[in-house]
Amino acid sequence: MTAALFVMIGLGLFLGLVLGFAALKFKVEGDPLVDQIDAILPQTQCGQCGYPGCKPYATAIAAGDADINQCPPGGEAGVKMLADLLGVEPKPLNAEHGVPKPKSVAVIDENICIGCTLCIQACPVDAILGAAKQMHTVITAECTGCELCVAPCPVDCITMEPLKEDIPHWKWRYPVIPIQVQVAA
Amino acid sequence: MKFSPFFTTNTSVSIVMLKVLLALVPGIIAYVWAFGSGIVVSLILASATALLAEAAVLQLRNRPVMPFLLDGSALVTAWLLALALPPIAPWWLVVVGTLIAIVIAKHLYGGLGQNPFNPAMVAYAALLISFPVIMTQWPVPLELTTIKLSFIEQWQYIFNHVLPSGVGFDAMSSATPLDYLKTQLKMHHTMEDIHQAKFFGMFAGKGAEIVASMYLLGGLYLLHQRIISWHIPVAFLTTLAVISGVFHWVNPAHFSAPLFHLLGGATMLCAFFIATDPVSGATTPKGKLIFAAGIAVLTWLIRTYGGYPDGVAFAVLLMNILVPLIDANTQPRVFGHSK
Amino acid sequence: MSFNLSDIFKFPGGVHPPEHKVESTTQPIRTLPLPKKLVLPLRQHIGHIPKILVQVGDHVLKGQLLAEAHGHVSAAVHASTSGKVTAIDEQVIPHPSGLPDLCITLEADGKDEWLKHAPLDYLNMERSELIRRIAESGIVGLGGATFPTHVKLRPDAKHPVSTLILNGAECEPYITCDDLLMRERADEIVHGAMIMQMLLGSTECLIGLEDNKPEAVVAMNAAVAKANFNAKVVVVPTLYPSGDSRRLIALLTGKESPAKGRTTEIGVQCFNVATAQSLYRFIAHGETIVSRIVTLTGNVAQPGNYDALLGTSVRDLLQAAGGIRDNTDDYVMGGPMMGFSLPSVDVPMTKAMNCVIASTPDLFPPPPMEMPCIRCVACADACPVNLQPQELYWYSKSSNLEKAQEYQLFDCIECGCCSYVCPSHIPLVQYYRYAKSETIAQERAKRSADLARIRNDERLARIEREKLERAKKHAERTAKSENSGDNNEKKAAIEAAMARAKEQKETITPQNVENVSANVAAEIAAVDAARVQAAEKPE
Amino acid sequence: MFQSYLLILLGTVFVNNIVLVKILGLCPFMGVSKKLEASIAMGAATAFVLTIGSGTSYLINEYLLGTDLFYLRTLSFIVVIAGVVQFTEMVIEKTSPVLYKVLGIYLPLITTNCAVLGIPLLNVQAKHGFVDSLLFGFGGSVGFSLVLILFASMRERMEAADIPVVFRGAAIAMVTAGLMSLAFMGFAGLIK
Repeated sequence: MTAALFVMIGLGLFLGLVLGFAALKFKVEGDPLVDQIDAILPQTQCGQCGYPGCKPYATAIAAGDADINQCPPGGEAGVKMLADLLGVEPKPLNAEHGVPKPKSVAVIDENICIGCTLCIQACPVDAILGAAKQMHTVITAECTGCELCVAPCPVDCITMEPLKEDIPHWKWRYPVIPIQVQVAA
Repeated sequence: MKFSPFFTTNTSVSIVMLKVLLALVPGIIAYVWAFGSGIVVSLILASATALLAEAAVLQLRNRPVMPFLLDGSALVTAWLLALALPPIAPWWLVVVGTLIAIVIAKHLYGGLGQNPFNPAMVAYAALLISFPVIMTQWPVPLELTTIKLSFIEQWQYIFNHVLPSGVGFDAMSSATPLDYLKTQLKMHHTMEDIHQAKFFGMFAGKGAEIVASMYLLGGLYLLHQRIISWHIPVAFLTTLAVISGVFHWVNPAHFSAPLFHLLGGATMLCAFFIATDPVSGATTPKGKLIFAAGIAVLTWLIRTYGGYPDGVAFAVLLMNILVPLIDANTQPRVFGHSK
Repeated sequence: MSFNLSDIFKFPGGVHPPEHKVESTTQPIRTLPLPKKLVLPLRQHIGHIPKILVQVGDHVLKGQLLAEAHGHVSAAVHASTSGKVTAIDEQVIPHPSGLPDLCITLEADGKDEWLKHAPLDYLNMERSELIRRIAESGIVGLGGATFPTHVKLRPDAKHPVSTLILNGAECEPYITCDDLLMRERADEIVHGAMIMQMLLGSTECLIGLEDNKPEAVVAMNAAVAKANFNAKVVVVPTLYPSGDSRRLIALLTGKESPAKGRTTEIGVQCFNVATAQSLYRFIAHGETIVSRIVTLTGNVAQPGNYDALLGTSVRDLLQAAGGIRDNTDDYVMGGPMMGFSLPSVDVPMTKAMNCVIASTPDLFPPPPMEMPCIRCVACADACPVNLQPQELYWYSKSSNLEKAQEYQLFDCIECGCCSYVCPSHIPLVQYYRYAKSETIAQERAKRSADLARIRNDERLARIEREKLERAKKHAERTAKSENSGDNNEKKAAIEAAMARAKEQKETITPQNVENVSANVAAEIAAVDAARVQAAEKPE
Repeated sequence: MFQSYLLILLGTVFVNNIVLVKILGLCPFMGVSKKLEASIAMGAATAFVLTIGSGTSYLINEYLLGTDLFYLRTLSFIVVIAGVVQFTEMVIEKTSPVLYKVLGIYLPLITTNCAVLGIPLLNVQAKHGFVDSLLFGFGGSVGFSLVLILFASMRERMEAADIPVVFRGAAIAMVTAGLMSLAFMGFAGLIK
């Protein structure tokens, strides 16, 4: 009986020592995973996920605090990429955080704008040009379509306009397949 | 909206499959000549089961039934399985086998074009390990027996297990040469003695070697029609011949001759009809060579050392497992790329 | 000159579709009557959209520059007849998308009066000047690729061109415009080639033709001999797609152009025969590109080749070809292997339009039902790029774009050989087109996401910095107000604050400029242009 | 001598494959076979744990427990295996965070992989010596890794197949594992 006790205690001590040493030797600092998650997120910085931006959301996912299906701008494709990276099953987008919309950009009606700069302060990517009492303009190429500027505008002069498809941006569609009778999942 | 190219060749999956069926016909005729009409019963049974099962599954899955029934792939699977099974097997063996092939091996994976394993070989292997005794009883070649069952009598036997009076089952069945060889070798008989057995023909089993030659003929037709490429048959037959040749040369008393391997068992059927199944086989030129050579090596190993008389089915299935890796690692050099 | 079969190399794959070339080769090239209205799309080439130089209401002469090349890769657009500019707006152009794009509409005055033009004294011209002039000519690759020709003629010190190849293979079924051009205007083509040879400094010139054009071979050989030009007419076996430039280069030289590079990296530059002819017309006569030869065939009364002004509507073209016959349900631009259905019969003819086929359900029947792929690899055997189309299909179909790229999706030239031979009638090329444009869209989205990330990071850093500065300032102010007293000190403090403010302004302003410079400049220009346009539009 | 080692190795890799014939270690086999890279990593990690585990288990069984304390066998084997797994986990987290995340719960679960405990116990049962034990452990893990990688390559391919909805995911994976097992039956009798 005592022999058994000694054996188990000895084993425990030995393994404890080895693991303790390993814990020091292979200590992990920081979390490189956050950057990899952040690289997948669409960077709209819209906050629909419930976090103040894409990076904070990435951090939350890496920490296991947030689910992967809270990003409507990333769409199902984004969820799938996150699922692939993290080795989990993809799941449908959580409707609580909104639904995916066609990519839009903010447009300021320059006749109405009073130059209050509220939208400039709201824009997460500094895509609105202008100064106090001066008319503001959205830099279309840099607008992420986050809609954060729409609410603060006191005169409701900002509208979200879906990007029009033109020839350089036109995409070939998925071929229509007559036999693809998809059974509802 | 139509897309380019605006016209295509007049080929179709149905035509491809039809040609494969056509190529099997000489082998079937030789089979009937050598072993009697039992095989015809099996073929009818397997075809009917396959078509019914295919239709039922397509209906269940809400897929268009007719185009897929007419594509002929189910018939090819059914025929290959029927030709691999003993022609005096009871009816339910054929039915169960066909159901395994069509439902489990083919349609669970999404049907035509998606099955990773060769359906006929899945069914054959499953039957072999489930019913080893029935699966190894083969009819005696007609040349060697006075008992010649009529088509009706064959039918009677297969469905009701009833033989005409005065005919014993033992009189009309025997082991296959491959099976016999293996058991006799275990009993330390010499190769020469073993080959004295009456059902050995010139090279392999009496009758069976004629059937195999007819399969070869059908295979040449498929090659000519460009339904199959030369890679798999050539690599398979050459590798099998070389391995068996080398070992036979080293120790002829213990290892069978290459021609015995080539014309015995399911070798020819495999070379031109089973291993060349495009869906479950390798697709790149180099991959096809590796795939076929692998089947040959495994077939020889199992035939010589394994627990089963013929290794073709298992060899094909084992190589099927390797196909995704083979294909991924044998990609040909793309034009304009250096490798 | 003779050719030697041993000189012909091979490329992998290829198919033999029925040729249907006889229909349109019985008649010589006919010239079309002047249409009333011409619509000239600005985007008739690969590259940047050219800059418009005219306004609505302007009267222009034939050959006058309407829009000039803008940017590194771009091509000019000229008036194809004399008349009045009646509109500059978006109209449907011959493009598979069917989307409208910016066009200049001309109303012909019927005089067809040329702008004064003169031959170029190209032998005594600075080479860079000559290239600049060619850039003004509007010449693009007329085989269908429409890559601006002057860009390909620019000297490249890194990759000197030793071999010039003229592409007269014309492998697509139905199309015969190059064939007829070579039969009738071989001299002009050869002279064009001589100019190209001079510009490129190449030492060898090969002219490749498929063996189904014996008349053209004879004409080209005669022209080469007449011009005493050191070129070799090489006849290649008829095998689609031997007219693809990289395939033709492989056939003629045995060299494979690098997949991710230009053909000049192996010392070869390749032009279509019609491009050479246009270059000759420009250099020797000063004529900018205002017309091209187009094959009108299929279900038309008089199939043949027509010399037509750019901007003529397809409807007018077909009218000239005797009109369409009954049952016509579709109009295909280009050949049946790589062409596309025109979105409307009213689209204008462009520089890319080498052929229009009026099709009927009998001619191009609707494809049979798509069956699953059985991996028979008939496609892989037919692929001229040695791809594995069955794998590309498998991954394109399931939108696994990463895997599709691993199998070199972007090396696909969309020649249609795989779809042509597929026993399952799968529109393979269509899957690849989908996968390609989806990949490009995703990469674009990725780039803009990266930009947004950088801008967001900078914004957060700026906010943080400003907060710190405010806090510092606040602290300083409280400290000052505690021990204030001296007037001078106060003055100094104010001065210091002003200096700080100034400094701050300086540090901030340049940063903003740095952030936005290139993009904003372009953006502002675009906005301005849009404003100008908006002002011009009635609404 | 050498021949017998070779036979042990071939036998454990093919003929008595730990997953497909002995049906041990199915949990990671099903769990970490969706991606080829993950399965390769899992195979390597399991191979490491199994080989070290077999060796140390042999030592503990032979020199520490002897015949008196045989009742501690399972307990002490588990403790040793858990220790080795923990060590492996730390190493992987340090060297490849993505892999660490991808392997997820299956990494610590190597501890409860029945193959990992099964092989040391089979070693004891077969009265293998030290070298034989190591080889048996290594062979078993190679067999495990081999079928895991093959299985993953098949599943990656099947990802795009038009599998009936009710059979997608684990169901068709089970069917496939069964068919692979069927194929491996072909090796039966090759090595007695």
